[in-house]
Amino acid sequence: MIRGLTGLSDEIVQNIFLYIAVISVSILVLITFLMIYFTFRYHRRRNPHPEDIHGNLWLEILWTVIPTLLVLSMFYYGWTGFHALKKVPEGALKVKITARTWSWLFEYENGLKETELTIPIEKPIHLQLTSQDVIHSFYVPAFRVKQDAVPGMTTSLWFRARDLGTYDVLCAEYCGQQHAYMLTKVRVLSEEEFYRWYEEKGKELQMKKPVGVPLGERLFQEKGCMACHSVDGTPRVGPTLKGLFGKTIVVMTEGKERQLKVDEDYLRKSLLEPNADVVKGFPPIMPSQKGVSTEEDITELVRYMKELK
Amino acid sequence: MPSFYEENGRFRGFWAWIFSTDHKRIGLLYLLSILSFYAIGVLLGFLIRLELIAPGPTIMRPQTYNALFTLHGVIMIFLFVIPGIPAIFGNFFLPIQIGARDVAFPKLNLLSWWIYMGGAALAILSLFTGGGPIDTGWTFYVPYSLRTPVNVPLAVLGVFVLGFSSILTGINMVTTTHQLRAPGMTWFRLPLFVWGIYATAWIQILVTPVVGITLLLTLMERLVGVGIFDPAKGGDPLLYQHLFWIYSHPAVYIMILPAMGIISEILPVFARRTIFGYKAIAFSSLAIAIVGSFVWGHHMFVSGQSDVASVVFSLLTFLVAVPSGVKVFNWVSTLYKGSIEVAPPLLFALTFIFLFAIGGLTGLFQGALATDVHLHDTYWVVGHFHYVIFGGTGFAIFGALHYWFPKMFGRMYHRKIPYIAWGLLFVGFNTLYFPMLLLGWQGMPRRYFDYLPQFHSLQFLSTIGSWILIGGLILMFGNLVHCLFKGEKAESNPWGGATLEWQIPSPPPRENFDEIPLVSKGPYEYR
Amino acid sequence: MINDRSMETHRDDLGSTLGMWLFLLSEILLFGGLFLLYAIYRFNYSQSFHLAAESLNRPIGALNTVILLTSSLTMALSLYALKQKQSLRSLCFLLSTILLGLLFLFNKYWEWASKFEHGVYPNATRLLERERGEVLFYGLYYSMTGLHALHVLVGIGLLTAMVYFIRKGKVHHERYLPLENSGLYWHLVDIIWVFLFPLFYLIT
Amino acid sequence: MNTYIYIWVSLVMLTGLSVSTAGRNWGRWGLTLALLIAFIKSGLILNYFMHLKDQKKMKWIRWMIPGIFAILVFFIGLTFLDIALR
Repeated sequence: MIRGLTGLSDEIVQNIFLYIAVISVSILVLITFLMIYFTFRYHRRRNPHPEDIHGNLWLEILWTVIPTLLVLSMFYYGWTGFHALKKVPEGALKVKITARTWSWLFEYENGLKETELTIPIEKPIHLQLTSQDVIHSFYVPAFRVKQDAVPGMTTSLWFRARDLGTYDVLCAEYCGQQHAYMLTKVRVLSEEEFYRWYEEKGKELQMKKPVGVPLGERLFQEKGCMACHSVDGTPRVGPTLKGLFGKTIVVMTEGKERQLKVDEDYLRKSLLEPNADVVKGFPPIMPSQKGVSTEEDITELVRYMKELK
Repeated sequence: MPSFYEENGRFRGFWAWIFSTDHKRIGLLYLLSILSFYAIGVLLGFLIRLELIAPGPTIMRPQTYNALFTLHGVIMIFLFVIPGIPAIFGNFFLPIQIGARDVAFPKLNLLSWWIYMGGAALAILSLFTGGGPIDTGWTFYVPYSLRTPVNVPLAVLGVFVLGFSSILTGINMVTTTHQLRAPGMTWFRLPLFVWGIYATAWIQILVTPVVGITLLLTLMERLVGVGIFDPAKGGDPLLYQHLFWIYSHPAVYIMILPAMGIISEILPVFARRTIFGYKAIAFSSLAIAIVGSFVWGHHMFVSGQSDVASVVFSLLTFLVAVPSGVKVFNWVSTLYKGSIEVAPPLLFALTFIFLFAIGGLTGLFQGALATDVHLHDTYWVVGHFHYVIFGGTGFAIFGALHYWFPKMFGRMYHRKIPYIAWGLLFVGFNTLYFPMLLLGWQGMPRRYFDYLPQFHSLQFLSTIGSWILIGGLILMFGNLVHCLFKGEKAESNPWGGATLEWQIPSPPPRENFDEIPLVSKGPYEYR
Repeated sequence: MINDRSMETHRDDLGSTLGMWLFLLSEILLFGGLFLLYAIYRFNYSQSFHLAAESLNRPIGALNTVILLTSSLTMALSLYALKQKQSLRSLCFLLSTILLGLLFLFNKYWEWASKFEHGVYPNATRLLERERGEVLFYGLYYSMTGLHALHVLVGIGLLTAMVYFIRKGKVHHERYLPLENSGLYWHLVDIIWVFLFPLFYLIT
Repeated sequence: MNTYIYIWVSLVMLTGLSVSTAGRNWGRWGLTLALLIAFIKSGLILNYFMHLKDQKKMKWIRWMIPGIFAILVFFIGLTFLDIALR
């Protein structure tokens, strides 16, 4: 019998994997052994006169029925495991995930927004995913869970962490140029540590004035701008924002080149209609902030960009 | 009797080939064009592997990499494996094996090749026009394919046109099998290769239009924005995936069923005994074709489709594994008490069974719901389908080339070299693809330009494998091409085959048969 | 069945008929994909579909149905006449089929144009402001009737070629298969409309 | 020849029936009836105009249309498993 079909997601997956692996490897070894053995035993040198055997009904039935039973058992275990992976326990900590090209945003119940996922150990975490633009997939190999984030739809998954530590989060559904870099972390803290962190952050949020980090910079992180735009002068997928304000740049407008001086209006327009005037040499792939960011956020972001000297 | 190479008909030289309605010439046209695209596909695969030899950018930029793996997929799937066996060997040998002088619609057959080339031309043209090479992956998933600035419309149109060619070939093969069998060639005297092509042809006819309309809608979405798949306009992107996989999963059977047919041809000839369980193999082809059309949802277990749908699709998926298993067991039993000569074709056929078994068995892990949650969209999947499609269909094509080479060209290749080439291919193949299974289990997602440092050693090993594999390919094809011109003259029946193609001269005459044969025994009766 | 190499002297009529039917099957599934989408979106947005369907011009739809049905009749009569060695009569019926097909397309054009005037066309701002279900309804409406109209156009092309072949004497009472196969295509296009009509015009 | 005309008359009458029964608020029965009429109409066209009824030498061709319909029902049905229960 299989153990652990109700335990942790990684144990469930691992156990079913092992079950299928044992059967599969046995079948593979059997087939390969017979194939090689027959080839030697009945080689033309040893067996010059073949024997015609047209078939054997009992054998056919046997090797239809046995594999059918085997695969049905695999189906059954896969199903029960899946059921456990899907059934969210009571009292789980809820976190909303918004995926966008190419970063993750985690939103806690108290309104806290983070770009890394911080969770308490042993507590079930219920994640609700959606996407702002194209399909992404939230994948934590360590917990062996994965779920697509689809625009216009909410999907969900849950898991529970057994050990403290930091684990990789990867995007598993191809989403464009920087797909391989759409990475973040899951930080697993002890329960007290987590709640201390959670409440501190919650207080900061209420004061509307985060300690240390200015609002514009926080928004810049939160909105995922840094996935494509650097603030230190290195060009990424998009142009760097360092010293951008006041500079004269060449943009493509409806397929034609033109020059313009970067002012507040241009920055604002680039956020709302990013593909209207694209800086020459960069692809027109920036997602629009229309309907995604509030008016205050945009004002704040523009103010932040103006100050990037 | 002059061979089909010598009789030209209305045109001369080059024109006598591209305007020929002779099924054998069309088969060779396909051979040349499909293998050329294969060479490009291999080159792209080589570059992808080279980029992944070390973490971080190695020889290209992310956008280039994304275009490369997309083109690798599009070329290998739509230009190589889907048309591969039906269009090359089906065209060349199906009519001969059933005792016919040509296919049912020779002109339509030629048209299919032209359409195939047209589709390929559009796909190639799409690289240099519009926003440049397509970067969506061969699956063209919406909404990414609606947002990306590259030239999706033309590439998608190219694939649509290729689908048209596939449908026409399918119609031709079904009609030929029904109408043109020689007297005495009953359904259960058909060689199993014909059964494989026949089952495939039905899939081609019935599901290709579904992907056709899906691609057309994607095209309309790009050009006029009808909004059927676009979530921004209320469309459901998952419906695209449903429609896409309604075709593209059965397409896997379009790739593998004819390959299974080839294996069923090769094994009895070199074991010098009849095939074990003829009817079981024939009917399992049909079972795979039918049940295989209703399992598409197993590509969507983590996509957000309903859990009930996932469970049903998982069950159906496991059921379709059984007929494939039945085939493998029958093949292995065919070796029992035979008189086996390990000639190159048989070596490739046995390798097919081994690699296909790994491919099939790794598929079970993906069919099981819980494990698929982890394995979906990782290197496990990449390893799995390369085992099935390259280890399966690819090695079947190599086997078929070595088996039918003397018949197609009237010359024999160098008999020792294929063994060395096989050694390189086998070692290279497993060094290339087995690490992918391990990488997948460790959580390496597919379609990644770059990877985390813990995946480095296996990625490195995999790249080394690609070099060995390519060495084997060069040696094998080098031998074949060299002997195409310099090989000794082949006898008409070098392997002692009992099917009809071996009863006529090599290469076959223009009309295949002087007189339509009267068939009085099964395809694998050597006494 | 022995296939004689010289296709001119011996034709495999049964084979061509089979081939044509196989082609029709794949045509059905081409539309099948669209019917699938229709079924699902109608299930999800049945209310909006009702509302949107009311704004379609039902009399024109019904008229077009009758036109296509009549063209199917003349098509069948044309083949019948050809088999009876009355090629002139066959030609007349064939030409009326073509004319009816053109009339159908004209009505379709008129219908589309008046919708376009009201700002109801794919990607129109005024359409996108409406409910999602209505956007999808019109998306499907334009895709399905558009693809159907394309088929009518191809059918008209085929039939025009047949007119030419009958006049040249290449298609006649003994060699009627090309006309029969074109007819099969034409009837199939008719059948598809028989389903499109209630699904778009009558679901109010 | 007369058969063709009779078939045509019934097709037009069925169209009339379909139009006149539409919009009577029969809920889902309205759609069922409309589809039923459409099936009858297509059956008439298939059997008489397209001579499926007279297909003597290859009787199995007749089964192709119901067959394709069954496949389509499977495709739609399995997709509904996802959509309706999501």
